[in-house]
Amino acid sequence: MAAKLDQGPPNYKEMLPPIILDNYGKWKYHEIPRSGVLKHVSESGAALFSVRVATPRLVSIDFIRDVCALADEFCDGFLRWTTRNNIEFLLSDEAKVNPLIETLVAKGFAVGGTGAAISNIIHTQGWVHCHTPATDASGVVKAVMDDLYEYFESMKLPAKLKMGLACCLNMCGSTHCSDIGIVGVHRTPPRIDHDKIRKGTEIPSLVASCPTGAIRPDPKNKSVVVNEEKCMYCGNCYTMSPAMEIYDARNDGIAILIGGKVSNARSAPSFSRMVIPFLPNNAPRWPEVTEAIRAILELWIANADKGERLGEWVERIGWERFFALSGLPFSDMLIDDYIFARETFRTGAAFKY
Amino acid sequence: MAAKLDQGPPNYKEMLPPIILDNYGKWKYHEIPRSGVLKHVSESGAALFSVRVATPRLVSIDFIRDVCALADEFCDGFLRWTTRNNIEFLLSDEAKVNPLIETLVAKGFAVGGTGAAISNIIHTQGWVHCHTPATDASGVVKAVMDDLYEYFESMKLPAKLKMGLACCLNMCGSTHCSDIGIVGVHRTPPRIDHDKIRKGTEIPSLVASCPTGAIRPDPKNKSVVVNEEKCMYCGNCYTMSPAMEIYDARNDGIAILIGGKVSNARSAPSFSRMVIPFLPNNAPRWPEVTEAIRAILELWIANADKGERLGEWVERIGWERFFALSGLPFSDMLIDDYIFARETFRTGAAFKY
Amino acid sequence: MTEKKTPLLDELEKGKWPSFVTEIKRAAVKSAASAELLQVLERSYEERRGHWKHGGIVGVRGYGGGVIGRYVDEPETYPNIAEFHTVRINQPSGFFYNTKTLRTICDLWEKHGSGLTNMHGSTGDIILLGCKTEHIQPIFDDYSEAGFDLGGSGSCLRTTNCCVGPGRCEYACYDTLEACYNITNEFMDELHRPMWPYKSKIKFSGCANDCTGAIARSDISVIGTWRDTIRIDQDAVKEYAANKFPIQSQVCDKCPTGCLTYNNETQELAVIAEDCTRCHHCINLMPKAIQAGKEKGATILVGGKSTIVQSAFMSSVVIPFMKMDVEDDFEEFKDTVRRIWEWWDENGKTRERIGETIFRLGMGKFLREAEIPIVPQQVFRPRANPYVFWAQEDLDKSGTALDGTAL
Amino acid sequence: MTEKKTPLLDELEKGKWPSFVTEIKRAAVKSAASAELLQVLERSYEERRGHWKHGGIVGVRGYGGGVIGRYVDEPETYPNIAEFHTVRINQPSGFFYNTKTLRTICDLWEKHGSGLTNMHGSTGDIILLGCKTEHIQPIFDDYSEAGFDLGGSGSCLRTTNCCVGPGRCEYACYDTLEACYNITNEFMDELHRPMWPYKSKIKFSGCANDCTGAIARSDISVIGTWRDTIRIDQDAVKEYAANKFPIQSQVCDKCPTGCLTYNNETQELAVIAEDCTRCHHCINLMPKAIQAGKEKGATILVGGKSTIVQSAFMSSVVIPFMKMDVEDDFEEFKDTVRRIWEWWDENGKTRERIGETIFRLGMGKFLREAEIPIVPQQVFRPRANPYVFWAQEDLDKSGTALDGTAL
Ligand code: SRM
Ligand code: SRM
Ligand code: SRM
Ligand code: SRM
Ligand code: SF4
Ligand code: SF4
Ligand code: SF4
Ligand code: SF4
Ligand code: SF4
Ligand code: SF4
Ligand code: SF4
Ligand code: SF4
Repeated sequence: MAAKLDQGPPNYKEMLPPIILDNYGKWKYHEIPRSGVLKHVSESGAALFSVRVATPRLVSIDFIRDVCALADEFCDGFLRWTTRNNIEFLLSDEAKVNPLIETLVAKGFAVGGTGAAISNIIHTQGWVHCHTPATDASGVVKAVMDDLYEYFESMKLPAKLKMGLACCLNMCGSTHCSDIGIVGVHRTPPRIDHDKIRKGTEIPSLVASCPTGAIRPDPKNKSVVVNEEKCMYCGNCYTMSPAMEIYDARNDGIAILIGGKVSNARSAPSFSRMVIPFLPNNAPRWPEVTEAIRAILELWIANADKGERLGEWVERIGWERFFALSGLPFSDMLIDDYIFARETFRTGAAFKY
Repeated sequence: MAAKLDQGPPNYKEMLPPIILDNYGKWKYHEIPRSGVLKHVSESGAALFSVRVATPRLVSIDFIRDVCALADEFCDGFLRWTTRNNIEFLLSDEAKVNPLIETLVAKGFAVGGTGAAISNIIHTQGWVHCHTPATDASGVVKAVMDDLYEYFESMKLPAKLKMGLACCLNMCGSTHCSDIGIVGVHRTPPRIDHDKIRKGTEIPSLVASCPTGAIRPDPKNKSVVVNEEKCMYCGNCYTMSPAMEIYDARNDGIAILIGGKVSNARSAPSFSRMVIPFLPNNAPRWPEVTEAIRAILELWIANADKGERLGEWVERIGWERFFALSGLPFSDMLIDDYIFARETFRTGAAFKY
Repeated sequence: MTEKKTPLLDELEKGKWPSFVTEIKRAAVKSAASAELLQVLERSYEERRGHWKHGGIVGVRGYGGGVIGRYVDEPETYPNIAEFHTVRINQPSGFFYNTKTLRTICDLWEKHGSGLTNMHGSTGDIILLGCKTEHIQPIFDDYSEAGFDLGGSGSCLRTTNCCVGPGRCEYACYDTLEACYNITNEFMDELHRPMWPYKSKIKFSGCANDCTGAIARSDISVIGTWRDTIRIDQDAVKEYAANKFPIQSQVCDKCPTGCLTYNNETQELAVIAEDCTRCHHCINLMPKAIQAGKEKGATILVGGKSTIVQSAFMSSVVIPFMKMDVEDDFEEFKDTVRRIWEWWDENGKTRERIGETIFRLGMGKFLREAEIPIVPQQVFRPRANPYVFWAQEDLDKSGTALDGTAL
Repeated sequence: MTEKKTPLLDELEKGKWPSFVTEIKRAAVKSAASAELLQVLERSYEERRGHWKHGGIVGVRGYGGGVIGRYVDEPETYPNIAEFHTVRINQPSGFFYNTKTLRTICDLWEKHGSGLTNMHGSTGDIILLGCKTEHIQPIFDDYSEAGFDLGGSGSCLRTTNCCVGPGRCEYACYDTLEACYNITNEFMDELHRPMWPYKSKIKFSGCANDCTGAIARSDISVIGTWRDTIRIDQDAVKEYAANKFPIQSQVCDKCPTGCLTYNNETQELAVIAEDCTRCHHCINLMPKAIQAGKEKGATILVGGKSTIVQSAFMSSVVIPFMKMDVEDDFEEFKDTVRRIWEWWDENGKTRERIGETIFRLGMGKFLREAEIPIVPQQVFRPRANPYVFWAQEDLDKSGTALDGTAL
């Protein structure tokens, strides 16, 4: 049978459990009775319990079927995913909450991620499926979350900690406004395959793709040249053309950005800022990355006020102070030199040491 | 006799009164016993009194001679100018302070400008001497300061108020970081005199001078063309070449920017921001300008905390609130569209009405 | 296929966090493609590089997107993943599912592909990870029959996304689930047939907490808000006080405008209405005592995107307050978005996101031409430079001096 | 010359503020040029436009600048101001004068020019406003003999400027007057003979109050500061308290870092040294009780300028703390500034101020190449984009994969 065009996504209403249909838009308040559990109470007095469970995001159909079995058993067959790739089991019967959690724990599921915790890391394809990665995605996430597991299953942080990982500068993982962003970076210029260019690359688009104007057409050669002085290795040319291969195992790795947020609570949304320009791709467990992140996290835990997001804390004490406290080396690589750089320069004579 | 080259400015040491030579670098604290008078006390206990007097900056040699006569009489011949074009009579004898002030007042001098006051307005040449002005300088200053005179001779403002005036976008008057900046603006594109261009203009420099790239060479015509869509009437091309006449009496006028500061006290130095894009050049007394400034000033006085500079107040309440309170119309002209515009866009969902 | 060793990947089965390696292994039991994926991934771990090539154009009849073509770089060694495309299935609003639907998804995917998924992709889709070119159309046909449709890829409206909203959250200021569903259906053509300079994303968050990350991740960010004043239930405040909740230090001291004051004696909260920026902080901390005002709607922000080309942009306010009413079928929103896209479509360069187009041509020009009222809420602060493009039509264009002589 | 009417200008003799019109009239009594200036200015007031033409190159032997050429646009009507150039005379440090010197200035100006001056120009010079071309050299000769020199104009070091500093201010953290004098003398060639891409200005402020506006108005801004901790005189604090000075609300509550705390009981102030940014606020409010630390010097900031071409820039920190010692003849400063100018001279485009060159080529490159140590104090915050120009020399340039095969 031919597909129906433009029928759109399934109607969410069919996916809602009765308690939600009954109390839709009538939720009054919520509580977090324990880590991983949200209790939402309706004006009607009805209470919905959501039990949050981590997933590796990259899951097999058997995983989904396992989860369905649990949802059938405890949730009348209703569940949802969160915007951060966790599963939330939706229970209208409080009595089933603890049994569900016990079952989950017994089966090795990770319950948590609510309140002042680290939730799942938003991430991307990496070596599993993408053509431009400078690092893997799922592997780094696994290594980092194994290390920080205690902060997923408890709620003892100063505030929520939102992490993102992107395996290249396209930043599909939305690391640009995360409390901690992990970004795969290339560090050497693209290698031009002139034959490939001649075969199928639209040269004007390729030239236009370069943020710094490093690519010039080379009409004589029917190809392009790269001004290596101007290249900052973003890989955007490779996205435009397979003739601009940029991976380089000895030099690819990871940069760490911190202090972004998107909520409007208290302070305006803000970008993450680079604090570690490069860490090596030490697969399979990226020890340098997990250590660096833990160190930043522990500094924040030790110093922040209650309720203060990582970036809010750093902005309060000043970035120069953050570098002093963290002992992280500061270098010209961390000083912006792109088009909005000016606004990052310290146009004032007041600062800390 | 031929001039000595490179002898440099006269040595300031020859200009210092004995009390300063004796207490150089040993000042301990100061007081402002009354408006217009500073009392600086040295570690040695010696006290220096400075009496601050307004000048129109554009002064005749007879004015300077009058001032010299007073300095001889009351100050043993020593005085200075401030960085804001006021004169400071330097007295080591407290007993002479009041007599000096009485004499000054009798002769019509304006004493004041200290502490939480409006001091002189930093300003420029205007129609008196420059070739690019969009308004006069001294005349506008005179009109504004006449109107705000009470705030020069008293110290009743929430904080210091620093004003600057520039008669064109070159901004010689440093209006870009003033509490209130008054800037002459042209509003129509330059009129190209092709003959003049052919006669003596270096076309590449002229092309390069345009901030928005509105000027293109026109080799056929041995001249240039202006893309009027791109021109924002800055007059920089006229500075480069007299062939690009831009004055236009029916359309030239004044823009008001507010909220800048340069001191590092409390908050970082900041740029002034445009709040009134245009007011007419109603010479000789610019009533629209004086009224607009007074209205802003009075709003600040009525609403600011003690010690709060104009810009600090606006930043605290929010610019959207300032527009609501002031009733000033907000329009697209006030929204930045130049190269650092992005940082002015409200990237957040929290604001006032 | 003989069982190959994956010693590096095996390391990633250790530890408490759920393991994607385990998942690939589970899929590998049933799928030769997944088994090869495991091999090629182990090689990536050894060599520290990816092994995937650019996608050629693959897709389904009648659509211009929805599938990401992908090929392994050594098809001879890995014939089962020589083609290994992903299919983007448009998820239901709020990622709500019943197990029946989920099982259907699994069964169809078991039939056609690797058995591996991303729940969900970073934009929001159900990602079916890895299939052959020849399966794409059948996959679409089968999923379509089961009530699903493809998501976006290419220079089109991308799959929209929303927070859980009124489905489970007391903070929702408009019906994010319905808005997302309704509006997605309205723009089916824009979603399925790339026609613009570049991609465009919409994300719907029910309140200023922005649980979809809309402001950072979508060209059009719809963030719930209210126009009037927060409502305070003083009895509930007293309860918080009774429970020793630190109202002063945690709530009032952190209110960014200082407009919320707590009277320790009466145990009451007071707000200076016109100073509140609706940042949502106090509501977050005291959801039982403080709630949004009654006049609800959304702030519309435009321009968010990540790094490429002009570096990351956040969305910025274009319409401070818009009603988002199911009753009106979200007409105002749809009209506005059409004008916005139209302007971008006319003015944007290839691969230029709307935020970049606005930055290049000027926010003022954009607002004027898209017929959006200009208000101070659109900026943090006015321009610092005096480089104003004066509207020439407002000026005296007589070209004469004051005495009437020609200039 | 017959007395002409100036009804518009006369309006500007009313009011309490001193009148420049009165001053021009006073000069007009003795100078035909000033009388004509009055006429042409009255006309400008009628016509609302200026009447001055671009200056051709006018100057003195041996120098490339110091004079601004100016011509009236109707030389036939105004023959006495057909040429009406201004001469910039380098003022003494801190604008200090004795009356003898001032009278000399006046007498020479009476002899050669319009009798009108600006005390002072916005950069700092004594501006002799209006003279003929033929008088320029004699003016210079005479002023030179009297101990004066010309200031700067054109693409050179402009006349430097400083605040009153240790001459009268308790806040001065280094000797601004001597620094300005000494350093100006060091750079005579740079000041008098334009040789750079564009102008460059230095302003010296003795403390963070920046009473010369250096940060906004000079390419190189030297702002006094200290490296250690503010010093608090608790007895003096108690006196402020006794006088009911609102220490808590005016001083502590407005300390930007909250590092200054007041103990109402002991009436003592305490500071958390490492949190103080040396903003100077508390010292300003309680000069009798709080003073700077002992280890004094200056912060060097670079890049300030006004609007043209890339819009206004403020200076930004390049060296957080530098000793500014008379004993060392300000050697470190001079060396640094030489390196900075050299870099700009090599890299700057025509009419590009150093701030713009740094912005165009990158702060990192500038600091590296000018051999300035890189420290976090130079930025408010690190970069948000990941567009790093990695130093290629630090990398593995073998061009091989991990197994040694060529890439
Ligand atoms: C389930 C989910 C929405 C969904 O549709 O899936 C959700 C649900 C809730 N969010 Fe959220 N947020 C969810 C993603 C987000 C995101 C987006 C993201 O994670 O990428 C943000 C913005 C992140 C940022 O600012 O960088 C987000 C910022 C917040 C905040 C603001 C926190 C702050 O102070 O800055 C609150 C308020 C709070 O925590 O009190 C909030 C509050 C809540 C509440 C309490 C709302 C409610 O009353 O139901 C929910 C439980 C929070 C909890 O876990 O403690 N939610 N929340 C998302 C869960 C993701 C996960 O699995 O961890
Ligand atoms: C005389 C002068 C320096 C000179 O070398 O000529 C000077 C002298 C003093 N300044 Fe200043 N400032 C002078 C121009 C400035 C400028 C530059 C300007 O006006 O363009 C600024 C920066 C302006 C800005 O921030 O936009 C300036 C920002 C300050 C501040 C910081 C105010 C603030 O809170 O932001 C102080 C501290 C204070 O007032 O307590 C200060 C303090 C002082 C003190 C109290 C310093 C002292 O202990 O002697 C002096 C008397 C101030 C008064 O008049 O109340 N001075 N002061 C300048 C007088 C100009 C005039 O005639 O009005
Ligand atoms: C699958 C997914 C990552 C994931 O693992 O979840 C993804 C994968 C790719 N993204 Fe993305 N992007 C994905 C969400 C995002 C997001 C996040 C979001 O939508 O919230 C962003 C940042 C937000 C934004 O739109 O800016 C994002 C920003 C990019 C960019 C940079 C766009 C920019 O303007 O800066 C590119 C580059 C491009 O379009 O050429 C890109 C390109 C790509 C391509 C198509 C690579 C390419 O050029 O061919 C990747 C295909 C990978 C593969 O083979 O599967 N992807 N991409 C996400 C889509 C899944 C889904 O449909 O649900
Ligand atoms: C006389 C003076 C104004 C005044 O009335 O005080 C002045 C007058 C002129 N300035 Fe200025 N500038 C004067 C201080 C400034 C300042 C203030 C300062 O130095 O603190 C600035 C802003 C700071 C800066 O340097 O950016 C300033 C920024 C400009 C600019 C824009 C430079 C820029 O990079 O943005 C120009 C345009 C140019 O250089 O072509 C300019 C150009 C001019 C010219 C030479 C116009 C021209 O292009 O021919 C003016 C000559 C007027 C005349 O006929 O007398 N003038 N000019 C000031 C010099 C007096 C002195 O030597 O003491
Ligand atoms: S971040 Fe880069 S490498 Fe990773 S999935 Fe997106 S486009 Fe691919
Ligand atoms: S990697 Fe980026 S900067 Fe380098 S040439 Fe390619 S597009 Fe340009
Ligand atoms: S601001 Fe413009 S018009 Fe005024 S003196 Fe400076 S250059 Fe001339
Ligand atoms: S006035 Fe300014 S914007 Fe217009 S053409 Fe001249 S230089 Fe360019
Ligand atoms: S954005 Fe607001 S309404 Fe939506 S889930 Fe988050 S807190 Fe609830
Ligand atoms: S919403 Fe934000 S601004 Fe408004 S009262 Fe609450 S905390 Fe304050
Ligand atoms: S800058 Fe500082 S040292 Fe110089 S006069 Fe101003 S307050 Fe005094
Ligand atoms: S100098 Fe500024 S930061 Fe330091 S204690 Fe005083 S007010 Fe606070």
